[in-house]
Amino acid sequence: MYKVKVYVTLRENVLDPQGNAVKQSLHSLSYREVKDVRIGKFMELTIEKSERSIDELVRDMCEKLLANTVIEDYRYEIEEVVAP
Amino acid sequence: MYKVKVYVTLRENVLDPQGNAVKQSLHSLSYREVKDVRIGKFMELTIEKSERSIDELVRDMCEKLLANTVIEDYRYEIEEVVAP
Amino acid sequence: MSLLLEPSPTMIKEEKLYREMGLTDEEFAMIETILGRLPNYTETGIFSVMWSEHCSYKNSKPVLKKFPTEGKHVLQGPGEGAGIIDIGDGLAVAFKIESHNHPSAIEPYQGAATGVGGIIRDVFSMGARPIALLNSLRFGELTSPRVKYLFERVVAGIAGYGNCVGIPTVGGEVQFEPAYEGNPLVNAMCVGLIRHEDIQKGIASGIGNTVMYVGAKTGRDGIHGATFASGELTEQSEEKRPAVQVGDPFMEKLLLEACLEVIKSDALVGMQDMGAAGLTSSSAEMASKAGSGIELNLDLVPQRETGMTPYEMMLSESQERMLLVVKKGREQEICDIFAKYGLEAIAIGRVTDDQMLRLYYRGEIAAEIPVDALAKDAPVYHKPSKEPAYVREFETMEYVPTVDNYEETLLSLLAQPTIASKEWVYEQYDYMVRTNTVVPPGSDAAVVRIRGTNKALAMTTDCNSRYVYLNPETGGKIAVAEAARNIVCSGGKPLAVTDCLNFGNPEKPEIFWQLEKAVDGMSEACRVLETPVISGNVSLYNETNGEAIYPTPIVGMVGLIEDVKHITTQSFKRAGDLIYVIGEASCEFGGSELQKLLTGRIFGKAPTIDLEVEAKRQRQLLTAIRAGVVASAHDIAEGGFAVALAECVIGANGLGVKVILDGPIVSQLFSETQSRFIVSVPKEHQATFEQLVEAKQIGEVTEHPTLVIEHESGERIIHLPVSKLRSVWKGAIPCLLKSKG
Amino acid sequence: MKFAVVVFPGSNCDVDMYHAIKDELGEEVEYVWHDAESLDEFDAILLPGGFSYGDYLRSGAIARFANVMKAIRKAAEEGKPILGVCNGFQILLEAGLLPGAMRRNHSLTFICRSVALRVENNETMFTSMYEQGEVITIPIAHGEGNYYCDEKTLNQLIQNKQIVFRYEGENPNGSLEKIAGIMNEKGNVLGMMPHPERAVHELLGSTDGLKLFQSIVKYWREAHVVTA
Ligand SMILES: Nc1ncnc2c1ncn2[C@@H]1O[C@H](COP(=O)(O)OP(=O)(O)O)[C@@H](O)[C@H]1O
Ligand SMILES: [Mg+2]
Repeated sequence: MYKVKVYVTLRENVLDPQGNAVKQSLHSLSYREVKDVRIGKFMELTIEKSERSIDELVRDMCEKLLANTVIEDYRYEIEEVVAP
Repeated sequence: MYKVKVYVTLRENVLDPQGNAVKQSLHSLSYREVKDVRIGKFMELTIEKSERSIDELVRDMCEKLLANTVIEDYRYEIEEVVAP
Repeated sequence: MSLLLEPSPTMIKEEKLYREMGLTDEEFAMIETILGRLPNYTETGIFSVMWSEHCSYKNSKPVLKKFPTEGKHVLQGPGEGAGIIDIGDGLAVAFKIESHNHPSAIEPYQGAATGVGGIIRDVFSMGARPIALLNSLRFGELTSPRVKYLFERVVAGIAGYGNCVGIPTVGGEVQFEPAYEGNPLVNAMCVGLIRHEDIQKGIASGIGNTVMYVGAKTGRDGIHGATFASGELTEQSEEKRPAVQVGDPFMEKLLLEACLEVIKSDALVGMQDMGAAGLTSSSAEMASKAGSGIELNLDLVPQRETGMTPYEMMLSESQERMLLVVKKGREQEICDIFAKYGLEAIAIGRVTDDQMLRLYYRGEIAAEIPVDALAKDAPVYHKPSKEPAYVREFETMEYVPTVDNYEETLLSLLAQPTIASKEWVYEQYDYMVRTNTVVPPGSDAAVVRIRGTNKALAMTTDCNSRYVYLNPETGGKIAVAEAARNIVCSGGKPLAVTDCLNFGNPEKPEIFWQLEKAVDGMSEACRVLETPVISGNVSLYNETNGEAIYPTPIVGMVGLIEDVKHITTQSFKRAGDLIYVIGEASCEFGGSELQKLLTGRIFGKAPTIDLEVEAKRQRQLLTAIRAGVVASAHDIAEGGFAVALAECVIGANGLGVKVILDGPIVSQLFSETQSRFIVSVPKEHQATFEQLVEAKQIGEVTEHPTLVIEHESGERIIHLPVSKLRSVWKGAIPCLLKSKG
Repeated sequence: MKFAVVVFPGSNCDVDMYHAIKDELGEEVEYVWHDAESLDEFDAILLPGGFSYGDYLRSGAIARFANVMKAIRKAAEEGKPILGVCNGFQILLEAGLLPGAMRRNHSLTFICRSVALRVENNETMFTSMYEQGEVITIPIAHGEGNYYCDEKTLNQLIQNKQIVFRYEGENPNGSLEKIAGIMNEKGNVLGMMPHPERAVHELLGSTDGLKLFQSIVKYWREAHVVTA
């Protein structure tokens, strides 16, 4: 069994209206120290072992579904765990 | 300067409609190995040093705005970086 | 990216770098002549976007001239953000349609969302309050995962943007056809309401006046979007692709409210949104229209990213930005209004008297170009035109379908995604916000009331591109006529047209011919039906790997309902009402749903149309509606009489219908002969109705929820429970989306 | 009686709410900007739908910090009727004036349609004009109306009759226990996803929302007759 963590972030040059709004709001809450906020997705997947290589599997899923590679980048971490 | 990463996830006992939908789509794409998907938020903040303790600051922001603690948990990582 | 890395003027010329930006050798030579020197990199970029088809209409201008654009109610014809038409009481309607096809093919959610954002800005930049949105969509067959993805994400993008800004999306159309597989169409239309005195133009007049920038900061997104939209999609498009623009509907909402407040201030001289080619087109066009010049200090332009060059700033297509010209000395008043909405208006330049666009960057002149060369005097081409061989061939074909089982055929037709209910789509749109939507999506035209008056507006978008493909001229006529039919069925008098001409590559003579002929047909219909064209948009180069889409001139139409009492919908209302059909069916199946269903393809002759007959029937029907003798009205379109009748009864709560037909059954049921309507009339109005309208009574609305069609001969043709019709019709699209494949 | 319609940046049903009160109910109503200090002059406060601050991050999350929220808290303590519809409900949840939270609709899409609602409690200042158990037709229009709270809270809601409206028939968004609207323990703060202000005129297809506003007026009149 694997626990996989996928981080999906907006590409650098892509506008992030959410991040902007949160930054504005933090400022008005007087957290003026905050210089930048970017908001992305964090996914936790539980995946069973199979013949397919887990690394390939996850990359495949990211490219096909989990990330929109036109505007997003992704990275992931794989951890093998003992099935509960 | 700090780079702070905040992970906001739905509490374990809260049903995650988005995670469910992604799991379904992964299955229909024949990634049958996927047993569970949970989707949360991943935020990257750039924060300037100030008199306030960075740890307190981030916790504060999470409690107040970044997470809704009625249904979400959060955790964060703080990394000090040299301003570019 | 530093300036130093930019190619020098001589390099641009010698290595023909301008070609990559879409300029031809001849065009580059023209630029050299205009400037009397070689253009630098920024200037080359500016010319290339302004001379792209998207901004200059260089290939379509001669064709667009054919449209009738005048009429006694027209307050503003084509040329501004949106056209405007008078509706009395000091009120007017502003509307326009625009395409966002290429961006939507690359990133469907954001492409569609920013398309909606752009058209909203076009309307409020005129000073009008946007009151409704519509959209016209085309995709490949709803079977491949890619098409499903595009369809789902485009709809989500339209919803995401329009709902957030708080403008109801009240109508539109969706069709599925293999011709759009690689090149979907996403056209968005916005309708706005304005008082005559608030009409605002995008002009930069008054020497010394201040040029101000408001809205989102400029980033590197969408650089060269206009040029990108003026080329075909190929496998390499992925790489050439500019950074995708992301919409920020919240920013748009703030801009919208603030700009509508600014309009009321006499400190404002002119306003235009930064659409395609952003800062470049807005500044050059505003100056060119006023016969003035504009000077901008690019260091003052709000920037989202660091180290942006003049080239990047001028060509950026970042969304949600507006350019204003403000009376000198009164900038603060404008700033104050924007500040209320948390927005900053920033002075970035001034109006000059020398008809030049002059850009300063870090104390130096970064570009200096005569504004007219960019706008008014951009090159215009008369492309060669040639009738495609297939058109001749189709004209000679006779196609007579045979049908074994009428009931099954009707059910199959109702399940065709092009005919099936679009509820899956419009339930994602907030079609009620602002509580003026009186007829929501699902009837012929949507109706939006005008608060404070008894009036309402009917609106629709239409185009059956199969007919246009078979015969562009006839298809063009039908597109306009169908839109008008939908307006009339809702109780409205058609006022005017906005159009979006979606075609293939105009450099191919066959494509150019389609464009010309379609516009000929549309123009004639607009003349006969007295609906001038007051705005529009052209989207050419809709091809994937050399294959063009069906020629698709979308018609957006708005009509005036004089009194909300006249509002009519397509659903039957009461058992016992008499059913009439206006118009006779003949055997016309070229391009029909039945043909597609039975043969899997489209060929033969398009249905014919006689515009005088069309106009007469529309007049009669509208007169009867206004006389209060019509309970429901529906036009007969795709799928023919049987489908239209089913639609009338599906929406009628618990009612049924029984009609008796004569003549050849297949034609009676499924032919797509034009200019026909199904009308229901309360018995007590029978005499008046028959006096006003030439129509044939064919049956009655019944209490039993079944659809019964019989033949004069006594033959029972169709006998189906309405619940069955409804479930097939409503379930088709969700079912296709869920099915694997 | 004087109503306030609170306008946040991004509110877009403010106009609907305003006209429902003014044109259909015939009562006094004013817009109040999100930075207002006081709501003392108003007898009832309406938080309209829309997308305050774009609903970025979470719906209602940013709006709850608006300056006017202090005045809204005060009004809540004073027992004035406060009605949050759609985004207004979401804001009340985020602000902690009502318990629970919203998730995305189980379909993950925005849903706009008319739905059937059952009046679960007609002994409130918002629903006294309805029959107990009456089924009414009111439109919904939201992407995040999937209500959630923990079991303890749910039990409290049930025990105290704080569940005011439930969806009747199909559950459109996956909401816990088909909850469509809840109120606070005191009974003066109501949050609901459906839009009563969109069902106030024949032309709009339903007038079932009108009684909700009429109930508020009735409550206020009675309270004033007593104190007068
Ligand atoms: N993309 C869309 N957005 C909103 N409404 C739509 C869309 N597509 C179709 N509709 C609505 O569905 C109904 C049926 O559409 P359609 O079959 O194209 O009607 P018609 O043939 O009368 O033009 C209309 O009310 C139309 O406005
Ligand atoms: Mg129609």
